[in-house]
Amino acid sequence: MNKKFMMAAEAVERFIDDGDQIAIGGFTVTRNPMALIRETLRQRKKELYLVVHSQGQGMELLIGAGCVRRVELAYGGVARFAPTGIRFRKAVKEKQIEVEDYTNLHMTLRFMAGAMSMPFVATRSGLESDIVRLSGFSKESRGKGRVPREKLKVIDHPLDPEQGKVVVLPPLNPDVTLIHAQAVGEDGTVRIQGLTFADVEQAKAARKVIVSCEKIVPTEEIRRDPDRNCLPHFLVDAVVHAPYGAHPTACHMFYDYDPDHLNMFKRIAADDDTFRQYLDEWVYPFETQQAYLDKVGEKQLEKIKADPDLGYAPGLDRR
Amino acid sequence: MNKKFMMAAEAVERFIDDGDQIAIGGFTVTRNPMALIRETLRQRKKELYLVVHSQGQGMELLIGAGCVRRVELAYGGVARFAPTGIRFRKAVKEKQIEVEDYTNLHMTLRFMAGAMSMPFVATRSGLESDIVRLSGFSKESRGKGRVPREKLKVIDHPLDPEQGKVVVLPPLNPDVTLIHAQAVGEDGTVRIQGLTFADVEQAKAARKVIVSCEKIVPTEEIRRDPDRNCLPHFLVDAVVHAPYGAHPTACHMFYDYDPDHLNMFKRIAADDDTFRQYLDEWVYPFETQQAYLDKVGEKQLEKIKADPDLGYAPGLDRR
Amino acid sequence: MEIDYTANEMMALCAGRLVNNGDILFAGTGLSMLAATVAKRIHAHEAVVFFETGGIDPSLIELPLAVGDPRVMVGTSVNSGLADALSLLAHPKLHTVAFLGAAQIDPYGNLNSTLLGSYEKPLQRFPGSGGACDAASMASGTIIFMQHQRRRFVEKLDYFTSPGWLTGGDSRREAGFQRGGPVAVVTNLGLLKFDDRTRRMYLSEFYPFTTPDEIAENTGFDIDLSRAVQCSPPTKEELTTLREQIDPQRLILGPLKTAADSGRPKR
Amino acid sequence: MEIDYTANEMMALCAGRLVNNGDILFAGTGLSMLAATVAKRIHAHEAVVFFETGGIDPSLIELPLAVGDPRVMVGTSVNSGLADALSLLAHPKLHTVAFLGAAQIDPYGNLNSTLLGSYEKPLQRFPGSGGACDAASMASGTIIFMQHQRRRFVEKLDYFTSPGWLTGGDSRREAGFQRGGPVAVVTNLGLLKFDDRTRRMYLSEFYPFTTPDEIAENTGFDIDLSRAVQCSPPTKEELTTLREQIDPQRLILGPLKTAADSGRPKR
Repeated sequence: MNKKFMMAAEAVERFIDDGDQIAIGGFTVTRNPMALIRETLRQRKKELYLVVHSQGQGMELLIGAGCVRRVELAYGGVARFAPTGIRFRKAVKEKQIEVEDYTNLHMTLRFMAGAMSMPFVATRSGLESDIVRLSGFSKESRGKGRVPREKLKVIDHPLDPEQGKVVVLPPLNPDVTLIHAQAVGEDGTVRIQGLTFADVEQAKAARKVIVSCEKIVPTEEIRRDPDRNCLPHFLVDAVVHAPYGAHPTACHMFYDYDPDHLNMFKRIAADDDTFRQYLDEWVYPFETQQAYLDKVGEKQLEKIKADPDLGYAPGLDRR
Repeated sequence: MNKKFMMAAEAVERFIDDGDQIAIGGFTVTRNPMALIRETLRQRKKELYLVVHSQGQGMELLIGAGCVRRVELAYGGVARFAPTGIRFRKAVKEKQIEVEDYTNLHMTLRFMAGAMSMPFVATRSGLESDIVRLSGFSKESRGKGRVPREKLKVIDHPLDPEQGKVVVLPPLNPDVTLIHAQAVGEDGTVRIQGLTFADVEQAKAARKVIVSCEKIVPTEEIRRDPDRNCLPHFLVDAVVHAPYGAHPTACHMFYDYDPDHLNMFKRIAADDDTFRQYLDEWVYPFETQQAYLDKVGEKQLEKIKADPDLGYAPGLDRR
Repeated sequence: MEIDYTANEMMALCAGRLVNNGDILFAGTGLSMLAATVAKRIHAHEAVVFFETGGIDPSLIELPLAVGDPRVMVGTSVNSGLADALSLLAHPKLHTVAFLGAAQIDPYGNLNSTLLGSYEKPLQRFPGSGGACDAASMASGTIIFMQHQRRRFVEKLDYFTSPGWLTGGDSRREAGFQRGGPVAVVTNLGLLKFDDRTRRMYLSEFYPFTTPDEIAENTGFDIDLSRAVQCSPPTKEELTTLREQIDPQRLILGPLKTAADSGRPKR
Repeated sequence: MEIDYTANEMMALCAGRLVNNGDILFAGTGLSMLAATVAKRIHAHEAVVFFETGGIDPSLIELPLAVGDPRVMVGTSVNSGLADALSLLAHPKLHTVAFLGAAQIDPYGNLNSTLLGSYEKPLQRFPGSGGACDAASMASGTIIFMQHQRRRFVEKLDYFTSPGWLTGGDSRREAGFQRGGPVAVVTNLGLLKFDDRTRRMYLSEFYPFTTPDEIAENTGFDIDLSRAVQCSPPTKEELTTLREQIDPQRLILGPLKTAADSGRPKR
C-alpha cells in the first residue's frame, strides 16, 4: 500500500501543528471533512487559523471545542439547521476568536491565486462595503505568521484608469487543507463527485493536503477515466479511508446530511455544558471512524443512504 | 429541435463579422474547430483578429487564406508536422499580419479573467523578457476596437512591495469563440472529453460561442452525468453537428490526427500557388461537412478512427 | 378574499412575478427558490436557476434546504464549483438576477448580513456575506427578501455587507460597479422599489391584507407611499402551482394559516 | 567504442541522468520525452511527467508527437487544461524541472524561440514562447536542449523569449523570480552548466566523440572549458531501455547511425 495511506490519528498528528493555518473543504452541510475534524479535536489541536469560504458543521466543532484562534471566512452557518453557526456566533460575541470577513468570491479567488501562484488577485466585488473597509485582525498581527500584511487594498485599475477602482486580494497558501472526497486511487489521485465547491483550489493552494474518502479504488480504475479526477496524486500528502467520513454532513452519491443529528446538535450547541457533553459523547471517545459509526448506528446510516440515481436520500424527513 | 442548432454556414454567417476578435479552441493538432474554420474561409471573412494560445492547423488556414489581420498568440505551430506554422511564418515575414506575443499562461489567464469578469490578472511569468518589453501592435491601434489600451504592464506588487515586480495583463472578451467538442446535449450543454486546453475559459470569455461537435445527445443523457460537462447551455449561441469536425486534427475518443493530410499540407503550404490549390480542393467547394468527409474518404477516416479504450488510433503510421 | 393564502405564499409569488423569461437566477434556498421555481413554471419557462456552490440549472425534484445540498447536484447542466458559479453573476452576456436576504436594509438597498453592533464589539453575529456581496456587486439586478420590521429597515446599517445603490443617484456606477443594483424588496407586507433617479426606496405595492400606513409604521426611515397600489392577490394557478407542484410538504412555505395572521410582524 | 550510439541517444540519456527521483517533469515532445521516460524507467521511478496542455502523468504507451496529442490523455492521473498544468510549474511544494528547446541561447541561458531579426522587422519567425517562458519563469529548474552551432549560441539574443539567469549573478532573484533558472544545456556535442556564482555557462562534459575545442569552436561566445570532463558513454541498460522500450520505431531517435556521423552539426 502507498505510504500516503494512514489512519486519521496519524495524519492529523503528523501534518497538523498547533497554530497552523487550516483550510477546510465542503460547504455548510455537505462534504465537511468531519472524520478529520473530529480527530483534530481529539488531539486537542490549539490556536488554529481557519481560512474558509462557507463553512458549517466542521467549523462549529473546531470553534466550539476551542481549537481555533483566528478565522477568515465568508459565511459561518449550517444552512437551515443553524443559519448562523451557533458556536461561531457565540465565540464571536464572547471574543474567543478573531474574525476577518470576506466574500465567497474573495475567498475562492484567494485560494485560486494560491493554487496558481498568482502574486495577488483582483475583483470588483465588495467595493464600498465594510468587507473592504474594515479589518478584523489587529494591526499588531499584520504581516506576522500567516496573517497577510494587508487584508486587501482598493487601487486604481493599473491598465486602464477609466475603469475606476478595483479590489486586490492576497493569495492563500494554508499550511494544511482538509477535504473529504468520494474516491481516492491507490496512487493517491483524488476524485470528487458532484459539486467541488472550492475544494480543488483549497487543496492545490496548500502546503500539505489530507484527504479522507469514502472508498479507495485501484490505480488502473481511477486512471481509466481521468476526466473525472481533480487532484493529481503528487499533491496529496495523506489519504485516510473514512466511510461516512463527512457525517453528519452529506456526501453526494453516498449519503445525505443527517437531519436528526444536526437538529440534535442545534438543540445542544448553544449551552457550554450540553455542548461539552456532545463532545464527550460524539467526538472524544472514538479513535477510529468505525467506532464513531457504531455509535451513529446502522439504522441511522441506512436512513441517510443515497439513492444511486439521485445521489441523496429521497423522501428523507428533513424537518 | 433547439433553435441554437444550425448548419455551419448559418452559424458563421450570423455570428462572425469581418473584423471580429475570434478565439479558437484546441491545441496544435487536437480539437481545432476545423469545420467552422473552413466555413469561415468559404464565407471569405476578412480582417479577423485572432486571440489564441497555441494554435496549429486552424490558424494556418485562416492566416493562409487571408482572413486575418491581427493575432495575439503564444505559439503558432502544428507540432512535428510544422514546428513553426508555415503560413503563419510566411505571413509574419511578409508583414501580412500584425502579431503580438504572449505566453501560454498569459493567454490562458487573460481568457480566464475575461470568463470570470476579473478586471485584470497578475503573474510573474515573463518578467524581463521581450514578451513583456515589446509590443507588436502599433501605438495608433492601442485602445481602438478590441486592441487593449496596454499590452500589459509591469508594476510593483500592490499589497507587499517586498515581493517586487509583477506583470498585469488585460482580460480577453473575444467577439466570438469557436470550439469543437465531443458531445452537446439537445439543450446546448457542452461536454469535452480528454484535455480541455483553454476551451472552457475561451468560451466563457466570449460574447458569442459557436460549438461544433461529434454528436448530439438527448438532454436527459448529458444531464445524467453533469460532473463531465463543462459549459452550461445558456452560454452557447450556436451548435453545429459536425462529425469529424476537427479533421485533420485529432478528437480524443473519436479519431486521431491525420498524418497523411498534415504531411500533404506541409508539402504544399509554403508555396502560394499550391496552397491556393489546396483551398480550392479541400476548403471552398464544400458547403457541408458531409461533402468534405466524402472528399477525405471513408478509408482514411477508418484509418484514423480511435480505439475506444485508448482514445487514439494505435499503431497509426505517424511519420 | 376568495382564496386564503399566507404571507409567505404572497412573497414567493410577488417575487416570482418580477422574473423575466431568460433571466439567469442566482437563488438561495427558502423563498427565493420558491419564487424562481414558480416563475419558471408559470411564465418564465426559459429562466435558469443556479447556485453559488456550482449547481447550474438543477432539476430540483426535491427542494434543497441548503445551496450545498446534494439536491442541487442532480439533473444539472453542469456541476462545477464556486469559482465558476460566482463568475456567472457578472457575465456580460447574461441578465443575472440574484435573490438575497439580509438582517438590515437601508433606504438605498444596501444590506447587512454580518452583525449588529460594531465590527470591534459585535452584539450579534450573523453568518456573513457568503456570496451575497458578490451577487449584489455583480448581478444585473437583485431582488431582496426582508421581514418588514423597523429594526431591519434602518437609516444606517450596523455593517455594510452588500452594495445596493450606495448613497443613491449615480453613486453606484461612480464607485466602479459596471451594472446591477437592487430592483425590488419583497417583504411580508409589500413590494418596494427604487426611484429611477434618486435610487431611494419607495412603496410600490401593498398586499391586500396590509395598508401603506402599516408599512410606513414598520419602516425605520421615511418612505414615499405616494406611488403605492394594491398588489393583485395570488391567482388560483399561482397558488396551485406553488402548493401542489413546488412545495407540497410546505418545507419552506410553512404552516397554512391566513395571510392576515401570518403576515404581521410580531413586535 | 564498444556500443555504437547516435548523438540523439547520447543527448536523451545525458539529460535523463540529470533527473532526480521525485522530480515533477514538464516535458515537451521529442528528446525531452525520451529523457524523462528513460530516467523514470532506470533510476527516477517516482518522477512524474506532465504536459502544459493538462495531461498529468500519462501512461505514454505510444510516444506523443505533440503535447496536445491524444496520447497524453490516456492513463493520466488527471486530465485538465492549460491553467492547471502551467500552474503546477510554480507549485511551491513540487520540485519541477522543465525541458526546453530554443533557436538561440545566450551565455546566461536566456532563450529565444520567437524570431530572428527584430520584432519590427523579423527575418525568420519561430513558433513563439508557448509555455516555454512560463516554465523558464516558474519551474524549479530547466534543462535545455540545443543544437550546438555558433548561430544558436550567441552573445545577444535577437528576441528574449524565456528568462534564464538574466545577466548572471543574483539578477534573476532581483528581478522578482522566486526560484528556478537553467540547470544544464544538453547539446549534440556536450553538457553545459552554469557557474554557481556568476551563472555564466561553462562546459561540464563533452561526449566521447567530441572535444572541448570542437565545442568552443561551435559556441558563439567565450566559454570556460577548464572544468570539462568526458561524459560516460551510454550503458547497455540505458541504450536497451531507450531503443527497445521507449522508442522502438525510432520516431524521435531518428535513423541509427554512429554518433560521430550524426553528432556533428552541418555547417
